[in-house]
Amino acid sequence: MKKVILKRIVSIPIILFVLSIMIFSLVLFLSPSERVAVFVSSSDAMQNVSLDELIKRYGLDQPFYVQYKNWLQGILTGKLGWSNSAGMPISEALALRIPATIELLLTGQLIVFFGGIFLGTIAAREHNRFSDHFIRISTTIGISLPEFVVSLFLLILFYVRFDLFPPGRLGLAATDVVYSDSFFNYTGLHLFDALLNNRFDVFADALRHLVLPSIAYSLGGLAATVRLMRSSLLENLSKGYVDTARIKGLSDKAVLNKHVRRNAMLPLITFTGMRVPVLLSGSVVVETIFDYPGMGLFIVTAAQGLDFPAIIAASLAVSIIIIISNLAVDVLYTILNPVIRLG
Amino acid sequence: MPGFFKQIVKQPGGFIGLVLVLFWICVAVLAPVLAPPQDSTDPYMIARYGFSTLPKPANETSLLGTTSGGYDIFYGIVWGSRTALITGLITVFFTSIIGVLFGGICAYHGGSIDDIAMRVVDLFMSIPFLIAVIVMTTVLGKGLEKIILALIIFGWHRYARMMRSEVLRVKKMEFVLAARNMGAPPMRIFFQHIIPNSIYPIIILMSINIGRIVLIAASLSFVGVGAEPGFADWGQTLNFSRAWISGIPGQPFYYWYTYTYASIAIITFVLGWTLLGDALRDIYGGEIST
Amino acid sequence: MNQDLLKIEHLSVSFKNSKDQTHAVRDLSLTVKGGEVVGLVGESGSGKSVTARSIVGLLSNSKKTAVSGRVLFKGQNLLMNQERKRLNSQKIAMIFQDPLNSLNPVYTIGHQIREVFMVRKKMGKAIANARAIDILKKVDIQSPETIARQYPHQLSGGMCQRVMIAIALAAEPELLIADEPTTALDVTIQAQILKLLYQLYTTTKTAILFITHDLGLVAQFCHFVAIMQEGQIVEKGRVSDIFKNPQHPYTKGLINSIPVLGKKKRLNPMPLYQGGVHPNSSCSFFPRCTEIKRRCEKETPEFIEIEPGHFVRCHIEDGVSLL
Amino acid sequence: MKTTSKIARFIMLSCFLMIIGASTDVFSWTGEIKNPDVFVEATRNSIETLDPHFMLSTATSCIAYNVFDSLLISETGEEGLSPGLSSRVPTIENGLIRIQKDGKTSITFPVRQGVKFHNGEVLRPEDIKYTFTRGIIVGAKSNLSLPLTGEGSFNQLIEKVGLEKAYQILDAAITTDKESVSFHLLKPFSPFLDIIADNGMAYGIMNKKWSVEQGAWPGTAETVKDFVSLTTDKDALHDKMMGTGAFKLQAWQKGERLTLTRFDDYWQGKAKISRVVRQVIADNAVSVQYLKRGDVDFFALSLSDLQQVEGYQGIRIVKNIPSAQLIKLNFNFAIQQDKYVGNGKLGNSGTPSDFFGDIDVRKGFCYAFDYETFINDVLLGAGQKPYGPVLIGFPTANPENPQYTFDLKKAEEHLKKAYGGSVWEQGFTLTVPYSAGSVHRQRALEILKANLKRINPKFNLELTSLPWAAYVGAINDKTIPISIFGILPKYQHPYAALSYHMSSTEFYAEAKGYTDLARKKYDPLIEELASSFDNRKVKELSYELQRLSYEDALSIFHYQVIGQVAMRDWVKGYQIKPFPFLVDYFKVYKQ
Repeated sequence: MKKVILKRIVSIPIILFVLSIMIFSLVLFLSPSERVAVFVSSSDAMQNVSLDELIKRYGLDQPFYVQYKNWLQGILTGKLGWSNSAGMPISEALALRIPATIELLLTGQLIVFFGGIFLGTIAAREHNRFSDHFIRISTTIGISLPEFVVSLFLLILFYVRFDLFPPGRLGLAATDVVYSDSFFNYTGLHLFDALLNNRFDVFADALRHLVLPSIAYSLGGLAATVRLMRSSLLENLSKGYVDTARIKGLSDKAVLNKHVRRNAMLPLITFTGMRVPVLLSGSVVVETIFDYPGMGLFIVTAAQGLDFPAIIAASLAVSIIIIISNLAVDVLYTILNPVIRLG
Repeated sequence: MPGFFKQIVKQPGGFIGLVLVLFWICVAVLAPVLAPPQDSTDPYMIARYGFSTLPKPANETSLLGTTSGGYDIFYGIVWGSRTALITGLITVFFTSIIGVLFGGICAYHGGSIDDIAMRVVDLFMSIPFLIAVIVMTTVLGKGLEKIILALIIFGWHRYARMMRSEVLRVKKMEFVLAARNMGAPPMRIFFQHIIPNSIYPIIILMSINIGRIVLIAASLSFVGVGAEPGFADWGQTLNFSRAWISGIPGQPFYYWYTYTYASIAIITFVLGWTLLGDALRDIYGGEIST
Repeated sequence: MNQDLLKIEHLSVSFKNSKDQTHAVRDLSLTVKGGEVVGLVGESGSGKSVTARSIVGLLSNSKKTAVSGRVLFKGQNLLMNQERKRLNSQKIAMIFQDPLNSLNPVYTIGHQIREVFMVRKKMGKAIANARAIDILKKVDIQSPETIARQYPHQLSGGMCQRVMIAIALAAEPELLIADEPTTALDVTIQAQILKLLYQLYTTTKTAILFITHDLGLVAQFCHFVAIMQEGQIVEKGRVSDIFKNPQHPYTKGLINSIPVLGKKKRLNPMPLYQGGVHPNSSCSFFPRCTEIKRRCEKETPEFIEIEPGHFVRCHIEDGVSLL
Repeated sequence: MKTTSKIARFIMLSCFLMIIGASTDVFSWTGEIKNPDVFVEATRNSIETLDPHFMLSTATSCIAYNVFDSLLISETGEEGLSPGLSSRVPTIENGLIRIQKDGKTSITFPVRQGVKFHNGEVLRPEDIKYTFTRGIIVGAKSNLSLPLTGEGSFNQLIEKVGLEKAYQILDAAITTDKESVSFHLLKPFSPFLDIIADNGMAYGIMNKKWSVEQGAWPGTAETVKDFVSLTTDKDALHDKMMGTGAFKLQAWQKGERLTLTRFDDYWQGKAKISRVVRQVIADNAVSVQYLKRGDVDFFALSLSDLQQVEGYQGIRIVKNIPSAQLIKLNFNFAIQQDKYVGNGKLGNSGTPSDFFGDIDVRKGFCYAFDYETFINDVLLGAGQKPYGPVLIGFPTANPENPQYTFDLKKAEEHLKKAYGGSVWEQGFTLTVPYSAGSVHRQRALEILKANLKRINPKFNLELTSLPWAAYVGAINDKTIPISIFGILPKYQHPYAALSYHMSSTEFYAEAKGYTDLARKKYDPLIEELASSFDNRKVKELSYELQRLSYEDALSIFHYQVIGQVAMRDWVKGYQIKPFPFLVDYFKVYKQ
């Protein structure tokens, strides 16, 4: 098992290197004056700047390999370069944005994972009866809803009408606390930082802001996890160890919770891991509607502005998140599944 | 084959799925009849009635009303079904072929080739799809064929991954070993024995993906890199209604027609293909996670 | 001590599916006395496993399975209500045919044995652990501490079956149902397991209902035997009586098809099983019977006691066979 | 069946709750003001930089408006300028403006005493000299380098005379003494006062000592070379601000929000609001929801959002705000490359690259544009048809200036004459791109296309959309046949609009390929306009230039932006400014 993990870790830099070349090669399609447009974010800005002068200043007309060499030197020495679409050093932008996306990713995945287990168990127990079909059909409809219509409706309903779950990442007061010096950002994930700084008001506020985006985020995955859990449960219920457990005198519920669920959950772990790339790319719509400053929004503004250093750095960061999460999921799977761990 | 359809219809979800899919196929086929195009050179451009920024409810000229910018909703929905089907079918066709061949052959061959193949799949898997499409369409410019190209380039790895796990399973089965020591050439074994036995989950993935591609196209339009403005695409029509979803003060559902029809179209289309895929999966019985 | 521990009266189990109904067990009656080893023999598909499972309530309680008759365990009818029955079935333990499949892959052996003590005897974890270790010693597993920490997939078939026996013993049952415990094991391990079972039987005096298709094992191990065919008991009695003068044609056919060391005679295997029952006579062996009598076509044979404790369901006394 | 009914009941209940909730305003909230002493403004565009000399877009320079002060103050609606950090407004009469015989002009500003910076230091003339010199050295292009140094930008000056000489010229152009600072221009330049009176947006005065401490240009000759054409990532003042304005910078979470706090001993008195938060929200629809809920106090609306908030309880709308932004369709006289002109010949597969060189083609297009439909249908009335290059509401704008109106017959008449009649027979096919997502650009071209088709079926205009970066790139590469860009004059003087639109050295002439026409016909008039301090003469010249712009049909002037803003009804003291989204936090308060 260790050998496989080692091989995967070794392959990460190669993948990232190839990825950066792939994206950087897109520069070839663009004339320097198209690339300079990043500095001109609005129509009136055209008036106060001469683009040719800027092209020379930022060296956009140099040959491709020179630009790539400069960029690569920057990356290797830790300087990710400057993002003009975000107006700050990329490393600073990533440090702000990655924790936000990870936080949303975690809550979204938790809903998908535990929601899937809960509904999947009900669907399996009420096998082929009304609530089994009801759960399956409703979650399938969940996937088919266009994401941004659903998000907007959630926002209008739960924020404008009932003021229960506001968009954004933190309320005004909480943001002041977080950015004040007394608050130490350990991880950048507000939920954990708030607990570590034992500021429960900030924790509650962050949680309140996370509810809507994570629901919208998890809609897509719920149907698949419910289905997977249901079929996995049914398959395990027909296995021999269930009879042994019942003979031992365990009640039906105990058999299900203690014995069967642990086995049935295993395929769910790999599946939730596989959803990370899908979720990361889906975050753009959710982040825009819920004004959540995550990676999705950052990369889209960079992409639309053809801010190449930012696009590459961000895509590499997202790819690293994906690779690490896949690795973590595989490791988690082997830990939880003794057959593979000691196979 | 009729037995095959009988099985699908027997499934509760399968029946609904089949009905929805057939409905949209008919609408797509009958598009020129249902909504005759204004200028026949480019039927995919939605019929325009005026340029007003305000959406107008149903009136005698446009059956379901017009979106902001004067695009006729009915025309957009009808021709949008054709766009959805074409994009879905082409994309799924190419992604499955590339995926099956690449994943299958490398897995069948095994050894270092399989490793390299997996690293390539890892590479493509680690690129978040929507962001990759945005960068591509921003650079290469807009248009449906560019979106399809991007969908193919960044979509085949899912099939490759699934095909690889299926081939690894089937490869070990006795009948393949038997065929091999009877002296059958590897390629013949691959196409005669391996593919027919591992193609089933791929078909399920294909049917679910046809539905899902419409959703991806919709979020592309939301981000502003979807098809040409005015092109008959459900995501596009939906995107026009973005500012009008919350209606006007006092009457939150004042512009309901701008988003209801397009949403229903998308939901039923995606639901149809997904339910069909699920029915196939229940028939097949295997536990496949898409 | 040996009053009736388990009395099965007219048990019949049938499964309905969309097209027709299959009768797995038809009007079966059997008694097991305390401290006695009763064998239940029959070809595969004769309904012996269904009988065992219905005793301990493992049949799926969906509407499609119809169970009638009574199963009295020390006077209590186990068929009344699944839940209640399982509680008092703590006196009954069961081991299965496929040991690897009947242990939970994600828990250690120790955990799965401890569970019996903790559930039934509400013991603390430490005490339960100690009891589990010495139970493992009882089923003569050499290094119980290491085995307790291991997982089922790390053990051999035989070892797993020993663990299953340990789990059964942990419940200190009065009746142990062994559903073909050795079939999936190879011969050498089979002998060890049987020796272990016999040894445990002699020390704890638990009654054993031994379900198998191997007459050799029955002869070597059981006191009393019942032979099942097509969901019905066709002959039951003491092992010695049955083997000395088998009455029912099916029993004779079975005994003749056992290969005996040293005997050169060719075996005459029984005709193939075609399935289905003769329309008017419900004797299930009719299609394959070599001693068909005139009455066989008209009446359903009833149990006749030909010698004390030896019953047979056949019209044997009519002498001349038609064929 | 226990669980199924439980689930079913729960779902029915929640759906029912949602529907009643959504359809009625039962839960909508009224009552107390949310965060009373903080003014929260929502905006779409995030701030590029806090260094005024790098601020390009007006949305960003609104921050500088409230943090810096300029020498002079210009109030919208009032004629003339009033003293700011300079205690008196220089005029020829009060002797502060002296013009020698050889044309050299010097303008002296007496410095207001006792004005404090945010860090408590007192304003000194050296700060003013440092601000303007640094502005020209690092700035990519500055309106002041031409009058002070004779070249369009400091780099051009360096190319001409070398670094030392260039710095000497610049250093000599601005001199200081104990209580005043003087600017020495090569020749009279009347717009100078208007340019620097921009209320701190681009020419706000910075603190020299503080800036040097932060690592900006130390103000010495030797160090100039490291700061010429500085890039934003090396700019020390990128995320710091030190001015004399009513508010000082508290924190800037880049891409998310910027917070300002009140500067208590501001020389014009203490502001009413204690804190300002400028929140970046990517999607307008979301900002509108924030506004409805009261978590945002102010938001500059786009057209489609207006419908959602007009009449909403607790929200006040201010409409028809004239904004200093004119949008026009610009003809490219010499289209480069063949990306959009097909085979370069008339007929149904191309257009000649100098198609718009022909005056009749331009006039035909001007008459073919339906101005009323665009303003009423597309802009829903939120726009005015301009008289010409000088914007409505700006001095010397000529209401009687001849204008093109929508007249298909006149358009047909001109297009028949174009290219000696061959345009009419063979027709043309021209592809015109617009920037993706820009509704007004797309609709304007669609209207032009539809009307040209009605005049002659052989006239086909193909439309395509380009991402913003590619659109700007195409303009810079001069490949775009018709671009839609505007004029945003930063100061009142007509020189701003007229030079930008018609001077041969400025953006449009070069980008649209009419530099020689401009050099021959317009430059002399623009020169004369710039150098005359006599308002009557300026007005006369401005009228003449506006007529010429009509006569040569350089562009289609299709609308001048009218903005609209929405704010909670507890927001008081909002004043109309040249741009709707420009808010003077000094005067705003919540009650």
